[in-house]
Amino acid sequence: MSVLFDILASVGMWEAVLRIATPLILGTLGVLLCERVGVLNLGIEGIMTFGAMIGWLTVYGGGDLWTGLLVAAAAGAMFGLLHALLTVPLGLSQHVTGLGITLFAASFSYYVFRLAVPTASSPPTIEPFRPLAVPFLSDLPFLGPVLFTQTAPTYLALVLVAAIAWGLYRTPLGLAVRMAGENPHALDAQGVDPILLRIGAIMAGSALMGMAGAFLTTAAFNSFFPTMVQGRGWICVALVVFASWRPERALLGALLFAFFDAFQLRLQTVVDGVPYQLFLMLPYLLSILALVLMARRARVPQALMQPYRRGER
Amino acid sequence: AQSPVKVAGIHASPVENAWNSVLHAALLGAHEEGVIDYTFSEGVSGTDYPRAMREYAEAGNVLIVGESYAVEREARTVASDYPDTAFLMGSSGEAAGDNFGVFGTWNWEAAYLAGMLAGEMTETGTVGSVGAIPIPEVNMLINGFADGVKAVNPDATHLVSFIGTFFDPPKAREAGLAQIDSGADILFGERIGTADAAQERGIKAIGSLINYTPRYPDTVFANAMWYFRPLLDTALTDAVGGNPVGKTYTPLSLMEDGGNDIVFVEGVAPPEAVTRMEEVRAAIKAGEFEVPRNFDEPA
Amino acid sequence: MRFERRAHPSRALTILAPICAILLALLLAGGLIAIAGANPLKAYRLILTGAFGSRLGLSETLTRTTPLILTGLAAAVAFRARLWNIGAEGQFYLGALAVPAFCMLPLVSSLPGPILIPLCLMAGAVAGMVLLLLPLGLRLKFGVDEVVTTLLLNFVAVLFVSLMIEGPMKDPMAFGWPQSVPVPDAAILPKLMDRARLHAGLPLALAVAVAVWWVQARSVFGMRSRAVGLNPRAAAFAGVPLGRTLVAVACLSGGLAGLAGAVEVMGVKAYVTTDLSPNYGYSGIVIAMLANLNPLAVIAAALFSAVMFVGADSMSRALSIPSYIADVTVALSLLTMLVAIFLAQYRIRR
Amino acid sequence: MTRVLELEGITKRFGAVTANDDVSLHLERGEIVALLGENGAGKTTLMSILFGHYTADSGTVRVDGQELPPGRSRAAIQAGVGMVHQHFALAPNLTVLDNVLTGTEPLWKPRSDRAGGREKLVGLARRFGLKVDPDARVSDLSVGECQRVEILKALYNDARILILDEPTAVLTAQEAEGLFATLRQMTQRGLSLIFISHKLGEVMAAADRVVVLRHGRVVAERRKVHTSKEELAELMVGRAVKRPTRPPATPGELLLEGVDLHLAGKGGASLKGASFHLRAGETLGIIGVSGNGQTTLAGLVSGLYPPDVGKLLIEGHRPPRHDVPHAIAAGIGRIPEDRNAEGAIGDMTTWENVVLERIWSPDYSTRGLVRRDAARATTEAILRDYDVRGARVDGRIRLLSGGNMQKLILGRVLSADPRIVVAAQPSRGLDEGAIAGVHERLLEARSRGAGVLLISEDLEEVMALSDRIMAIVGGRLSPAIPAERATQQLLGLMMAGDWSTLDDIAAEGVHAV
Ligand SMILES: Nc1ncnc2c1ncn2[C@@H]1O[C@H](COP(=O)(O)OP(=O)(O)OP(=O)(O)O)[C@@H](O)[C@H]1O
Ligand SMILES: Nc1ncnc2c1ncn2[C@@H]1O[C@H](COP(=O)(O)OP(=O)(O)OP(=O)(O)O)[C@@H](O)[C@H]1O
Ligand SMILES: [Mg+2]
Ligand SMILES: [Mg+2]
Repeated sequence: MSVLFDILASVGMWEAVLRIATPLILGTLGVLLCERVGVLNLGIEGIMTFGAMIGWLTVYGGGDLWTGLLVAAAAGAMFGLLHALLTVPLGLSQHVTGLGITLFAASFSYYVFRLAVPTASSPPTIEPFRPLAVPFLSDLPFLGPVLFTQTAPTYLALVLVAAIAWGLYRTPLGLAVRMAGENPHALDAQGVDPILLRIGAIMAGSALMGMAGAFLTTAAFNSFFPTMVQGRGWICVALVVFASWRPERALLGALLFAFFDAFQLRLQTVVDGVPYQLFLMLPYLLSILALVLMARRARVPQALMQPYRRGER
Repeated sequence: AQSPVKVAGIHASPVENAWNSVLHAALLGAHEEGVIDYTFSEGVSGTDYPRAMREYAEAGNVLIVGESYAVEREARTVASDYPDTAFLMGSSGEAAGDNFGVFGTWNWEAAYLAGMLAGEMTETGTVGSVGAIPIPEVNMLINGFADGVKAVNPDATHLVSFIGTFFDPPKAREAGLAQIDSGADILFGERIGTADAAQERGIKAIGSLINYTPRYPDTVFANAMWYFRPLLDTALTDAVGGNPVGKTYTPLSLMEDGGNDIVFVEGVAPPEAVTRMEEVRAAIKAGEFEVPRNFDEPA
Repeated sequence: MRFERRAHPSRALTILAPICAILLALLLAGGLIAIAGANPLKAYRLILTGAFGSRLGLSETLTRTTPLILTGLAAAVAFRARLWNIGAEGQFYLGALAVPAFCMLPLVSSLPGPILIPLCLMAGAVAGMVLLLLPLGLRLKFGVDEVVTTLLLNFVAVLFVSLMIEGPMKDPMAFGWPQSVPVPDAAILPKLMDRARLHAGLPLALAVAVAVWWVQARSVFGMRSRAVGLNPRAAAFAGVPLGRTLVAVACLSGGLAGLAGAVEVMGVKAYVTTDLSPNYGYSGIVIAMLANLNPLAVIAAALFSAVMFVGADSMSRALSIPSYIADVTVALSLLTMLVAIFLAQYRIRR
Repeated sequence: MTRVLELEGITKRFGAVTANDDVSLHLERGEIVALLGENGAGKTTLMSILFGHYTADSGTVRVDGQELPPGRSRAAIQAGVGMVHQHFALAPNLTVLDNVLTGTEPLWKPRSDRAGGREKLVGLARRFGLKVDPDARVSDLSVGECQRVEILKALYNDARILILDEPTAVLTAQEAEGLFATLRQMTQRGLSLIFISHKLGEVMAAADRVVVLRHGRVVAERRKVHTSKEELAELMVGRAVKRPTRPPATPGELLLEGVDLHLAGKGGASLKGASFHLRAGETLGIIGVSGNGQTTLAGLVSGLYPPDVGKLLIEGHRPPRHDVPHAIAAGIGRIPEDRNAEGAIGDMTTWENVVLERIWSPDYSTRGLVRRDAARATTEAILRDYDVRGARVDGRIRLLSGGNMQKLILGRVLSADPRIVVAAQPSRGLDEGAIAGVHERLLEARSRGAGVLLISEDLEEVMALSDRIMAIVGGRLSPAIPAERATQQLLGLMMAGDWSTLDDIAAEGVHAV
């Protein structure tokens, strides 16, 4: 028992929670934006991979860290555009297009990486984002090191949660976004083009996915290697449902998931005789459990996965 | 001189993975020296591995280097289908036929020596190891490290985490951080990523297989190195010379034969610790001391 | 600009569009190949010869087609009923694991092949079913979206496989490497060619595809599952039992994915590891969609995907360019193919 | 008077169909124009073009003399055109205020002015007598309230020209009356209106001028004072239509009896102790304001869900199981309330749609396999006997018009010779000709000896077809009155829940039989 308490009381544990959560926050916000306009984006896993690669490569090639993040976001937006063009005006199956983009973006990332960095016998590294202590706040006991000595992109992710929540609930654009996911016909009838809006939101969401990937290579770690996204994108897709498509709950979900992940890593070091796979399964199983508990309350965007073609019936 | 020998490498992981990078570097070295003509595939999944072997065999490669851990049975079938091609495979099994040679990754002696340094350096009395999957060769390495620690510091605590995969540096890093939070002040990084945790928290770390010191100059003070070139050269000589390659090349991994060794930064470990370690090192090289081989999963 | 569904898609277009798609994909891939410094024309030739040009290439292509047909069918039957089974990957693994697990039962391994093989295939199918029935149950009972649960269960399934092959099912003879006990020789599917991997799973998969097509097209179940997918409310009004129909669909879909795993392990590898499937489950989804959810067309789509992969993979080795080009080529051709199929069905209006 | 709107020479083709053929139309300030036409005549298409939702192949739209750019809803809205769509364009998960505010402010404004918006909305609602709660979620509203929200949406955009596409299709008579009163009031405030309707009564009551479309062309234009219902019906269909009249009933044995039925609402209102009986050869009409349980009652009798309490007896017996196949096997034929959502699967073939609900029967399947030839033969007969146009046996029925879809459903149900017919809103949204056809078929079934349970919100229809009439209020059924006694006023009282005088009338009815 006291062992568990020690883990829970350690600053390192909670600091890790926020760090592990950051790409999940960004990715979940990305999926959320897409689904809020009614489009499932299973391309996230591949887009994150590409973001991780291109963000890193930009810095490796001499760009600064923020440029790397920006390039990753732009690349994400381009994949988002591809997904959007296929699923919105063409109305192709969103599952399949998303999976297709994941297959493409991931393998394309590895290919580009290998061409750009041909003979790496140990993964070449960059100087990543360093933790940034917020003046004064970082001196707070416990909270200081946990909350206020993170890397800059983590702060950015937290700000984005607030910004997107504000955007969705307080601005005309956010209202239009929500309407696009609920009933694009209504939006069209009010003179806003749902097609353009959907494309835009998917690009924005995918940009966030790209950044989520870049966080892995420019802040959480300092090099890129194939398969490094390791299913984090899929987790984001689940978290959005868990979050009932609300940004503030997405934050909560990402933190919760990160908590399990950080906790199981630490638990492994102190609990003997339990196969590690059980620990690794834990976050997934708990996610499913959370979905079951949330399902009744979740309010699915009504037009999710429904293509909108003007004038077709 | 003679024209280079056609050699193919098949890497199940990307060549960044430390283990593969040792092979890859040795092969590239030989390629640049004009000894071999090297082509390779990386990230080859278990399903594709036998096909890659067959294709390289049909393409006329004299020697095919790789790892058959995940495809032991099929790899041997392929070798028997292509008797004129020599195969040198990282494997936990036995050699097969005339053309299927195997080798193990036995740098546990070097790990033991690194453990001796760590055991004397730890202030908290806790050290940690982050491993991939508890397979024999990984177990042996981590046990070697633990034995080294215990040899000089019987009361030390040794934490072990497995990340469940062979290549996920951020995960290894998180596992390392978790161990630091549990009191470890020296980490043995069987997996890449561990040293990043140590670097972040300002503690020391030990690398494995390759030399991590240039990458983490102030963090990694010792490395349990493994060298592939002796293995490659021997197998190449056998293959070209028409000798059967179907044998176990693992002994060339031993420290005695220059297959593994410790590389460490002077002035980090206390001089007496280094002296004691050097004594054991010399004893191993002289064949006077044998580091225990323990393939069991470390507790 | 808007798209209008063609009342009668022309036959010429239906054939021409996919060909254009392949050409476009190859053109794009050619650009990437050229960037790597190789000659695209040579690469194209190598893709063809790699996939068909030799006994090895041909047998490898067909070997890879086999599981793809089955996972493609798994997705096709589920999607028909709007059961979004994204979990074929996990079902594949459990199906594969079920075979050695079943063979570990007392007495089983002493059964003769003709009895043992069908039993093993069934064991695999049942395992796949079980894994899909779970998320279906959550959907029916709690309204949990199965896209997400099936996706997450893929990870759980692979970890479960990992747990088993490092635990109770670990092969004691595998030098500690995490792999399952091997399937007994009696349960290994016969080879169709010597010195190659091609096995009896291929004719089996073809037969299954025909059978699934027949069931879909001719049976009451097929009609009901389609009705449930197209308009669940109207189906309920017509007295189609939604829950029962979906359960049956899930059994078929999960069963097919599980069968794919069983066939792969019995035909190719003989034991289970956690890298048994290079995304066969996920590819199945795309293949099903390429086939427009038609079980017979799934065969062609699976073959197409296998040709692209095996050909491009072999080409990358021959040209010494990064082997990831194989996956890139497959993914590109899938995307262009999706668009082509769409454009064959719609016309562009201003 | 000033012309606020002019459509000139509008032509629009969809593939081979010419939906609008050189249509011209104008609207004066403060005028109400009714647009009339059969199903598929091109009314919705014309209005969609005016609203910028579709782009015309040729022709122009002018508002206040200014030509509108084609295909831009935004421009139409800004010019003061508001449209209430045939199928509501509302988001059920959002609030009324959200629905109204969407798209009304510049998208990139950093903060939307909800307080101001609410004020304006509440003000409009008060001024035009359209009461709604701005914070209610649309999914919690009744159809009537949704209709009001739609109108408010248009008014919020400062619409001066309002287009209503079949605004009363789903409203009860009272709601419709209220709506037209509101619309009248609006014209006095300078609004001009075009509304589309199939109900000639309300056209005659509300419109100043009537424009009739047939096959995409304007075939007539009349001032209201110069025309009559009969003339309009004939202009629309191109021939004289007359709804059939009901011959006297000869009620036979008891076919269907509901005893104290309770059922928690399945997405609709609950039943709380409904009892009724239905005899052979008679039609029992059930009227009521929507949201009082008629959908639940229809679903229960159709076999979709069993009652929580109470029993449903078919010819005196309880079927072994309460589900759809047993209901059908026991002789119940079911005409669903919503033909597109419940009655048909648009992407399945005609024959599949015909036999799906009987696929369990040996007529259409043996050992789990579909008997396609038998199914096709039945379908062919139905297409022929029920004059279903535009359908092929092997074609998908997605593109079938409402009237033909209803004919197909009638054929599917009636060709099996059911003892009991449950008809829920059988003529909703249909044009005059189609309605006459439906009524004829239902009367035919009755004279053949079937019992017809007619659940409808259309009083005229119920009075025309029923032998006895009950009202459903709050999940309970009123006593039945004989149709001869039914007057608009009495039915109004019944639907309002005032049943005090009914027992006497019902008692008389018993004597009369
Ligand atoms: N999006 C569309 N695509 C193809 N054809 C269409 C489309 N919309 C309408 N049509 C065609 O245009 C014609 C007119 O349809 P419209 O919806 O305008 O009729 P309507 O008069 O509104 O009928 P109703 O009274 O039933 O609402 C129909 O025959 C139909 O075939
Ligand atoms: N997308 C379309 N393409 C071609 N023809 C269509 C299309 N939609 C409808 N039609 C045709 O339009 C005609 C009328 O259709 P429409 O949908 O307007 O009927 P409706 O009576 O208005 O239906 P509802 O009662 O649902 O309003 C039919 O002949 C139908 O075949
Ligand atoms: Mg209309
Ligand atoms: Mg209509």
